[in-house]
Amino acid sequence: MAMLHIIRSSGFTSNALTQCLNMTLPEDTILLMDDGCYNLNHPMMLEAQFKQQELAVYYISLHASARAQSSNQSSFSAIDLDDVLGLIFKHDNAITWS
Amino acid sequence: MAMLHIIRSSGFTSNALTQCLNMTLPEDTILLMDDGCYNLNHPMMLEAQFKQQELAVYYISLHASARAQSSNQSSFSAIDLDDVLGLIFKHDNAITWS
Amino acid sequence: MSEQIQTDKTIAILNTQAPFSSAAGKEALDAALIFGSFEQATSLFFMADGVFQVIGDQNAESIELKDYLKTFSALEFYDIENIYVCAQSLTERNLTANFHLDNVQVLSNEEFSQHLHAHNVIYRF
Amino acid sequence: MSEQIQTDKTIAILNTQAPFSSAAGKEALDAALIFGSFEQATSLFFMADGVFQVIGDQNAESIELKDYLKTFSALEFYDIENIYVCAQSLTERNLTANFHLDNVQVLSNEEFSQHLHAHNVIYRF
Amino acid sequence: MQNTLALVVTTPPNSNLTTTAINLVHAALNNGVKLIGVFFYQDGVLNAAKHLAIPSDEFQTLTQWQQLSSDYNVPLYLCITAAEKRGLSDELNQHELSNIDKAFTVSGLGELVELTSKAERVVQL
Amino acid sequence: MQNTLALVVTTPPNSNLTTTAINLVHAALNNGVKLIGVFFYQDGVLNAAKHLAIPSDEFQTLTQWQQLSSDYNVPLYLCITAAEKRGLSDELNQHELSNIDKAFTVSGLGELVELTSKAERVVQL
Repeated sequence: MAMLHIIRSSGFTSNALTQCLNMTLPEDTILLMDDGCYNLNHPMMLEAQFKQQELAVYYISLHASARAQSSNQSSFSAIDLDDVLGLIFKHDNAITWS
Repeated sequence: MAMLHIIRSSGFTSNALTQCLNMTLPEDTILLMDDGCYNLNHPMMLEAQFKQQELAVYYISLHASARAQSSNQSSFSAIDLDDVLGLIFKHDNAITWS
Repeated sequence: MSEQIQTDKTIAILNTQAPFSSAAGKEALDAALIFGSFEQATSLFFMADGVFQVIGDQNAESIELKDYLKTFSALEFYDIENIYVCAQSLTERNLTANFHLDNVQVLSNEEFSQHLHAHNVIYRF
Repeated sequence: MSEQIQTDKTIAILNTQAPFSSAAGKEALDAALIFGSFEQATSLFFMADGVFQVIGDQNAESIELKDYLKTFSALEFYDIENIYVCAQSLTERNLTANFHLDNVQVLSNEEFSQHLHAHNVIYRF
Repeated sequence: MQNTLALVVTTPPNSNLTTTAINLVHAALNNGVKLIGVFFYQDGVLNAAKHLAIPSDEFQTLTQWQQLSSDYNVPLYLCITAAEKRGLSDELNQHELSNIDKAFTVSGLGELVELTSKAERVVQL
Repeated sequence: MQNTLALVVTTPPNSNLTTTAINLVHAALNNGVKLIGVFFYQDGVLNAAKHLAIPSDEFQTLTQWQQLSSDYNVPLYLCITAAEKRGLSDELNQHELSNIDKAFTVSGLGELVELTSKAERVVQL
């Protein structure tokens, strides 16, 4: 089943990003929310995307800009909370990595 | 000034162990307390001790055994809370890495 | 509220924290037991520092903590039989497969992930 | 309690957490300002995710948060002039030396550690 | 058919993570998703604390939950076991003495089982 | 001359980290160290919650603090700003309505400045 991984913490402080990336399968989606947006330029995020090109990565635009974070990865998509609801129902299940 | 570093969290989950080891100077002391005892066998702890042989490392015996943790490093000393008071006053200052 | 909830959902309780310093492990187990008592198909997963919850020879009472780890034995009573532990997390922590509960299945990262994906709802603690 | 506390102690407030998701940054700043108002020699340190507190172009209000980062400007008023940022933490996070406060000193790991060691009391947030 | 969603909130009221949860509730309401309930567990139970004193120029978490309950009939379920371990109590002599806000329904973990079973999707925040 | 110590407690009452803090206080008393005060800040303020309901077979954090205050005259200072953001209040009409236990002295951060200045050593737990 395709899983939505909601990351809400910084991978520089917490192990949750590593845990998440150990669990992703190709059809899964990663959503960076809140402090999860600090991972936009985390080496592990970039490596994960490089290794699993099919892995979709989204981030909440407002949460990233509030933190002065941005991405130059064209494959990372900026979305809003309305879009998150679409993602929740499009996927079979979800894990929140806080 | 000689500093006492009190580590109370697992370096496998939190970045605090890394932060601490980035800040230690040779005359400092590391004290593993509570979940800090999970670091007894953490590769970074072993490496730090190997690199800075002068660095003193203590751990609360009761906190380690409660967690089924032990060390085979002869240079890591098991102590109790009474000994901690001695360490607090022997050092000039302290940081708690929770 | 009835003890007869009609559902074919599978529930995963994913443990990622060590047992003593936070309430997470106990609150995860409380949730698992309630799901079990309502006859929901529930599985327990342990990864990262969560594996410290299942290793043997711990002694919570020596640090003045009520030993909630003993409550794990109630899982069997509620037919919660799927208990999965991540092998990589054990290895990283220099831990052997010495557990205080029975029926533990140690899985590779891939197997662990696939089992997790097979559940409808995942609560992470 | 008097505003004239006799002491020659130096106080370090060490920030290690990002600004918005926990109260830590704000409570650290509250403490720093009180120490300053009692004319205690106080320094601010930022390392690890704490460096996210000092970078420029943040917009707390856009996520419905009162911008406590603006309160940093009060530090000057209390003669808190030592503001140290860890260079390695900036580099690891792909951040440039673009700060929302003045007088920031970016230090190498070694210098940062030595300054920290020179304080009598260190509170970590 | 209308999509149904349940949320589990585990973050305290003074965190911006809770603001995000509230905003996601609004997004659900605006997008025709039926929110069948919000369950407060772990540190999330502190959201039900009646006497929260947050400065008037900061985000009023409690007011927001109250409005979601009164204006949009979003059911708010408080896990009383988790709440009692964090200083909340509904067993005080009179209703006026309770420190739980009345927008919240005092519940047990059984309510989480119900919500999990009934909602098409569950998200933990 | 007697060594003097001040402690800053930042961990909540349902954490074993707080048990360690209490045990360190006892160790200080047993070793002739003068504990000039314990300051409760950040999530540590929850230790002062009067209505904590912890099962009788679990560690009674509040009872322990009360005894340290009554039997050993250890001063317990509560940071009221941090407390009010976490649901505690001393501004209720009558003393009986307050949800702060009376073993704790309601204080501001100025008390932390005093303790920091007076104690030979300060430890944050």
